[in-house]
Amino acid sequence: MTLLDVTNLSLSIGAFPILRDVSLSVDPGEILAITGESGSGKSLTALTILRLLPNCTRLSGHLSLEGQDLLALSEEQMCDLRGRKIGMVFQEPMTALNPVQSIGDQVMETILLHSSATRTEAEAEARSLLDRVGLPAERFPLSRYPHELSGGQRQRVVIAMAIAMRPALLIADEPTTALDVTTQAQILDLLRDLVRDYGMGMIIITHDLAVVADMADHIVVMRKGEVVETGSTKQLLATRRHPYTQKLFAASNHQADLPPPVTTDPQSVPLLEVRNAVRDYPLPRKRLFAPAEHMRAVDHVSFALHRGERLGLVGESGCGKSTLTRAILGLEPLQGGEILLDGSPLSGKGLTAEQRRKMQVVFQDPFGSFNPRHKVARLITEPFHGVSDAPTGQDRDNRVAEALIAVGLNPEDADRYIHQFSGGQRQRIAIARALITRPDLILFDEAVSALDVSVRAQILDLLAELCSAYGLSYLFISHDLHVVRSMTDRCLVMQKGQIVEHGQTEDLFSAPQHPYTKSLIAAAPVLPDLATGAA
Amino acid sequence: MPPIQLEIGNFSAFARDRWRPLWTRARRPPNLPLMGRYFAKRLLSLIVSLVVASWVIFFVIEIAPGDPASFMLGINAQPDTIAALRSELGLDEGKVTRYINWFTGMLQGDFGTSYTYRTPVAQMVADRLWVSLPLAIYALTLSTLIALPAGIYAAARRGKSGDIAVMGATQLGVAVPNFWFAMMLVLVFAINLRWFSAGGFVGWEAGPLAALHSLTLPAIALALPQAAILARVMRSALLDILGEDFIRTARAKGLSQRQALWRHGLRNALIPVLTIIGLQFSFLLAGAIIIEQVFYLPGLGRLVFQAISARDLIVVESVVMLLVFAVIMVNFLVDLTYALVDPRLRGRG
Amino acid sequence: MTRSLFLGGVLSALVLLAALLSFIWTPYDHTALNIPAKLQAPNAEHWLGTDHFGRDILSMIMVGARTSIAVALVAVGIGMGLGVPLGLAAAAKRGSWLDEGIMRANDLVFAFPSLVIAILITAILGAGAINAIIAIGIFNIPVFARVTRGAALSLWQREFILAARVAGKGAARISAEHILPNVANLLIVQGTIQFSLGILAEAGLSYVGLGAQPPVPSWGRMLADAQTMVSLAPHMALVPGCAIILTVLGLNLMGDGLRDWLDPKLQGGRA
Amino acid sequence: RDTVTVALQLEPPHLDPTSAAAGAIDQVLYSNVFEGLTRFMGDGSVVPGLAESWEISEDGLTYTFRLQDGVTFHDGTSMDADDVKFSLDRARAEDSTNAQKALFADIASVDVVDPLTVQITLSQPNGNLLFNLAWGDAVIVAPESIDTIKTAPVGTGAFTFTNWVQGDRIDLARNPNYWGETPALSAATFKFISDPTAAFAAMMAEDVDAFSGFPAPENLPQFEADPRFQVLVGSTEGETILSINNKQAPFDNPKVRAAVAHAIDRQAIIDGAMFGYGTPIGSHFAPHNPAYVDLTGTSAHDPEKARALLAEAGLADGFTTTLHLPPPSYARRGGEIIAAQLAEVGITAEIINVEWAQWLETVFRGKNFGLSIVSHTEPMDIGIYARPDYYFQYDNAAFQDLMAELTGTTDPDARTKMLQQAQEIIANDYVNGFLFQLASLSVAKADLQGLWANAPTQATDLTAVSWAK
Ligand SMILES: Nc1ncnc2c1ncn2[C@@H]1O[C@H](COP(=O)(O)OP(=O)(O)OP(=O)(O)O)[C@@H](O)[C@H]1O
Ligand SMILES: Nc1ncnc2c1ncn2[C@@H]1O[C@H](COP(=O)(O)OP(=O)(O)OP(=O)(O)O)[C@@H](O)[C@H]1O
Ligand SMILES: [Mg+2]
Ligand SMILES: [Mg+2]
Repeated sequence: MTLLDVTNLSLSIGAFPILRDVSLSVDPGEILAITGESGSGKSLTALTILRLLPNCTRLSGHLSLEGQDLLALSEEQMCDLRGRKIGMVFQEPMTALNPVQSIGDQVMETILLHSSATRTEAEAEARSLLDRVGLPAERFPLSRYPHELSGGQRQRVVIAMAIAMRPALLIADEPTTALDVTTQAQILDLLRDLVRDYGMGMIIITHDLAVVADMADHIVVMRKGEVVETGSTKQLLATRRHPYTQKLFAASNHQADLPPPVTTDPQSVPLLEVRNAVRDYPLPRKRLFAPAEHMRAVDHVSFALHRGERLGLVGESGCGKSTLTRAILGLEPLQGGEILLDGSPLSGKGLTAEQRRKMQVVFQDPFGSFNPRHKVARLITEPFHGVSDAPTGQDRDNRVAEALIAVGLNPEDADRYIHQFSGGQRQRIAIARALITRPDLILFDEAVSALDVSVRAQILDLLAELCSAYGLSYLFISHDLHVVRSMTDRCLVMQKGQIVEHGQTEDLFSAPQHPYTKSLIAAAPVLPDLATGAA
Repeated sequence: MPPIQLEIGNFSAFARDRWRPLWTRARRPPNLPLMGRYFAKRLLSLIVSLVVASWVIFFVIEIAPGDPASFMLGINAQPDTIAALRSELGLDEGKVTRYINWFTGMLQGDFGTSYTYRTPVAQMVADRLWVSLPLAIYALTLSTLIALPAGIYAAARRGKSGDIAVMGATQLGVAVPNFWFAMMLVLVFAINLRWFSAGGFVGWEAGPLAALHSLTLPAIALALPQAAILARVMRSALLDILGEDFIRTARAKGLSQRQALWRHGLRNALIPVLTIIGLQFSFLLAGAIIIEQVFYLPGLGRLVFQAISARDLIVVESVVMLLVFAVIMVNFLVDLTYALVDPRLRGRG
Repeated sequence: MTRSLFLGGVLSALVLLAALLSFIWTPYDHTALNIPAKLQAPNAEHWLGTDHFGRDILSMIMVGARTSIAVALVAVGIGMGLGVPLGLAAAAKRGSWLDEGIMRANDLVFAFPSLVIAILITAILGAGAINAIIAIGIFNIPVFARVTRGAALSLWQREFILAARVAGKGAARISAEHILPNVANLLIVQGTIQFSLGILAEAGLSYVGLGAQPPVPSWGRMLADAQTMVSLAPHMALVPGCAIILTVLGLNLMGDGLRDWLDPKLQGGRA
Repeated sequence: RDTVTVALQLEPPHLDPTSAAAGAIDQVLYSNVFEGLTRFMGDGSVVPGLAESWEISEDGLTYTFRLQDGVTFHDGTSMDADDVKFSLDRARAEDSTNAQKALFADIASVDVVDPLTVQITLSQPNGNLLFNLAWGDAVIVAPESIDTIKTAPVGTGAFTFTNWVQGDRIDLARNPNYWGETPALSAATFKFISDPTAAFAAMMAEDVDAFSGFPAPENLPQFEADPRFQVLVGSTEGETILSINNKQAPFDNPKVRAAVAHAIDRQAIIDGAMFGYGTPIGSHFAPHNPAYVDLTGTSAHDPEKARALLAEAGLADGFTTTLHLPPPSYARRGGEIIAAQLAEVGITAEIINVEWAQWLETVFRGKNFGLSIVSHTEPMDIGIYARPDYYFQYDNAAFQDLMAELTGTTDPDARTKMLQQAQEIIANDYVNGFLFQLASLSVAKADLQGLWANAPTQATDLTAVSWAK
């Protein structure tokens, strides 16, 4: 008997249809992956199963768990079911736990709620659950509070809560998106083991096709609230009947068509040179008169970037990538070392106008990097500030149009506001802003991390085109190994503020030397080679 | 997009989150300063604040035109009489000397002697506190007892008629000037119905019940507008919390909406509520001036008011200083209670 | 919640209209005493009755609206004029001594009992509308400084500020060009709220005789005049009381409505 | 019932009637706790107090007082001539803080003849001495109690002080050892209610039995109509005047002062500000005094004439001045009406509301004002017009001579004549705008009897108060 059966489920919120005729089923012990672009209705499908929906929703179709019709249950009956029969793990471990309750209490709550266990029994049970998810008693007593744990550890607590009653069905909505690659691998392993141990059915929601391929028995691909394709993993990966599925996989595996690197003379003056850069952040004093302590975010980093070169920088979240970017941009002072642009050092007082013209940046967040109150023309000409020979009048308009055309937008778009653009278009505008001064060097700090796979593919293509057209040099910062691999010629690996390895990108990925690089590459889920089935 | 009323607010939080860069999401570090240092710093700034406040108070109040001696002696007094009184009161000394005397005196618990009443200010203030403090506490209790349930009720029934009714009432409560409300209370309950006396304070020696009875109308007049504010804060704090991810987690565990609100929402919502309660307490202590006037209560507020018109500057200075001290202390205590509520502030090391 | 915006807008507009109308027309001269006609209940000639000097209450309410609006508006102006730059400066120099100084000074002002200080100020400077404005305005400064700083701090974290810094713009320029327009909504909302509080404060000060001085009518003073006559001529207390309540209610509803309408949290990403 | 709760508007700052001007002290203590050699009665007459009788020497310079026998202070010590000498010497001493030191100005010495006889020698004859000694500022105090007199007054009166809850009330209890007639009340409480609304409410709610000096005349008709209450309307010594700064232009021109006087409609002010309570006056003199002459005609309401006078003074277009108003409602309300009346003849009076402390500073001492409204409540105070440095700065040598002569005159008829002459001089000079005699307004329970209706001095004499059976 199937564990969960969803047939022709439709959902609308207010007047907006959100889900249309969604059908899927999960068997005990089976892992079902739901994937699709952002906004395709993956999360709402999960919440519908839990019946945790807004009030003014309209729901139709059939939804049953172990043969029991979920849509016919009252709210009290649903409460009884949630946590006991269905467990749920959410995406955001940092906020999924109540900050003012100890982790023990929060895990125990599920047990106390659904069984007649006494407090002591529940405590013992919570303890063994935490042990099971890899939070041993010595280091993680029940009295710990969430803020004392890292993201991965919190996610383990959430999982412990979800499996406390050995639910028949476990739903995990993007359980690892917010985590580092290495942590992600551990959490996914844990989930897989739990499903096997307890014989649970699991729905894992993720937009990461590599994860899907790695974990799932069955796959459901969603798009705009509809299921476009479904099937067993092996079969679906092989055939990929629906064009959308094909597109999705193609985009995930996208290989931008990067022009061959310009050969540069290693003896020439590098465009950008970083020598022994050190950046310390003061930590709050422990006691009033204790000596000030420091957090070393960038630790004696040195590298050089030559004209025409495309350099990558990878590393886990928090390893100091953005800090380094900010230091290069002259936004933060260094505590040691120096940074040279075209052979001339950056002064401690920020960059000169000329240096600024030569170096531009594209940030991660397509939604936060523009002032919502200004029009596009004003936004992208901002880098002209302080440049002595900045074009004016008609000239300026031409430059704006030129930049917009270069990134594949219309010159008329100069008159629109930023909220009128999609995320991908915004990132194009951000690139246009970086191009407008015709810089020698562009820094991309996680410039595609926040984008959907398909949009990301477009942007990567755009960068490749720009490289052929303008011979761009850039520093490409990302945590995504796949992207870095496809976009750079040379690559640096950063760990805890230090560069632990560097070399030609291809060499580095195929034969990593440093253990950290190795673990990074090993942890990153990869799509199986799909060349055979590709249309 | 037309506004959609949501039962569990997490959807809008959700939708909002989408626009937040994925990679910054995970990094919301507590980054809270460690406890000991936190309070050492708070304590230091508390002391600095008090000293600065004492300068401001003294020198601002001293520039007020008007002379306590001539006020006391009236229009037929002769100049030499006034001079005699001024020297008797110590008013002929320099401002700085008087400041130093006043400030060092205060450190030893001596607030000086009232010019007009000729009794120790500390004694007078203590007497008045026996009215003002219970009144403030009474009003605060009333307002908390009314506001918290009302706020919780409204938050739990967000968007429904109960919520709209409570919020409408609080809008009205915020808009009513409390002195006007006091006038109406007297008119109805004291003059027409004669359930309460129109004012005055029977004193604690008349028994706690009688004393509370005589403070009831003023406490209500003070409490209702405050309750309206507090209820609004309670509601919006709860709604904010109800939009948090961990409420969704709790719901997924099988807690009902109500259970999630009580077990997980309330304690988290307490911080803004505590802040407001702290502010209101200090406000009630000092801000009852007009109400004390309407109900002719012998409280601190009226003492300052009379002292200002009599130019009994030392009383004004000391009471204002005391009030500032109270506000700063209350804020400090509220900060301490935060730590009780929120383990993130407790720290380990 | 466009409903509350609408209701609040209508109420506020009504008051504003009455105040503006009073410049060109009032039913009677609001200063004209007519002692034989004193304490009349609302009737056909005097729609809202007359006061203890036989003045027409409707006319006084209309002109009084002017006083209330002017006092509260200028007080909010003072608060914004000083508070917003302070808040912007504090946010721009986050963590510096300037920030620390501004915030501590704010706390200090907050710690003073506002009503007592207002009474003191008017005792020092003399009673009158101008001094009431100063007294109310001073306490508006930290409110705006705080709101501005809070909002500005989170804006300073946004990447578009980083982009402006990359372009070499200084803190002052960024504050004016990028921060201010983005906190404007919040300031408008806070402004409406402070405005309504200003009206209440003016009424309170006038009630104890420290606000606008005769012959300038003021709602608070009308209430003060009415207080001993509540039982004789209840309309004298009810009319200005309701005027205050409705105005404050209107402004608060408008502020709430505006807040929802301009919800800063929904800005930036949403069409 | 033999206890009573009387409400008063103002609370005494402290309890020493001999070292502050606050009438509130006398309101509570005069005649109840403290007594002087002579005393005022409710009708304004001066009768023997602690002095049983006295003799005045031919030349009017020596007064010999015979004291009541067997009088003791509340602390049990006996009251004798030494205490009288002590009290009077303390009041007139160099470093005295007595607010009415002028009362004792003519006393050259006070001598103890025997324990029950005191002799006061004057430096010049003073027909007012017995009257002066009746003031609250001239009461006899116990030397031993001086240090604590401000909080624990010890007197000889029919009531002893028992308790003071500052900001709220003062309690008195019957003095069992009183030398005179034992009062009917066993205890009395004075409650202080400054707010007029609260006063009305407290009375209506029967929180208090009587309110002496009821602050809101508009509420009196309601009390009159209510069978539970009685309203006592009497006269006070308070001449309410629109004081004019006689040295400030344009008021240094008598025509302008006359114009102001004619612009004022007294009846409108009495009706509008006092709700009809108050007697119009035309000079600075109390209507109940036998020497009173009605001079209201001199400054009758006549806006036409006022405008004409202004034109004569070269101010046809009017002028602007200030009107400083102290807190009492007669001033604040009266001020609004006067400002409106002055506006009718073209004078713009800018109203400045001030507190008493500020009034004393700017108006009284600084003489920095144009117009002001004050009730001069000191009894028989027409003499202030003889003081050129007094705040309204009236300087008329003829008047000053007349006053000097009056002080030396003891013959009643001659005194009356001179007083009438004095009234006419200041009325014809339009020194100030003379408005009305302040009424003494009290409300009491209907069956409370023996309260003073008039207020010849500020006092709430409880010795004769009792409840009707
Ligand atoms: N409370 C809500 N009110 C209105 N629309 C909503 C609400 N919550 C979600 N939606 C809309 O429903 C659609 C599906 O949302 P859902 O969260 O299920 O997407 P998703 O596939 O999980 O995307 P992501 O990968 O970004 O999490 C989206 O277009 C979203 O904007
Ligand atoms: N202003 C600051 N004060 C103190 N510490 C900081 C500050 N900014 C960053 N850090 C710390 O410095 C380290 C490096 O941060 P950085 O932002 O450079 O990381 P990152 O590699 O860019 O990470 P991500 O991939 O998440 O963007 C982190 O541990 C971070 O907590
Ligand atoms: Mg989702
Ligand atoms: Mg980064």
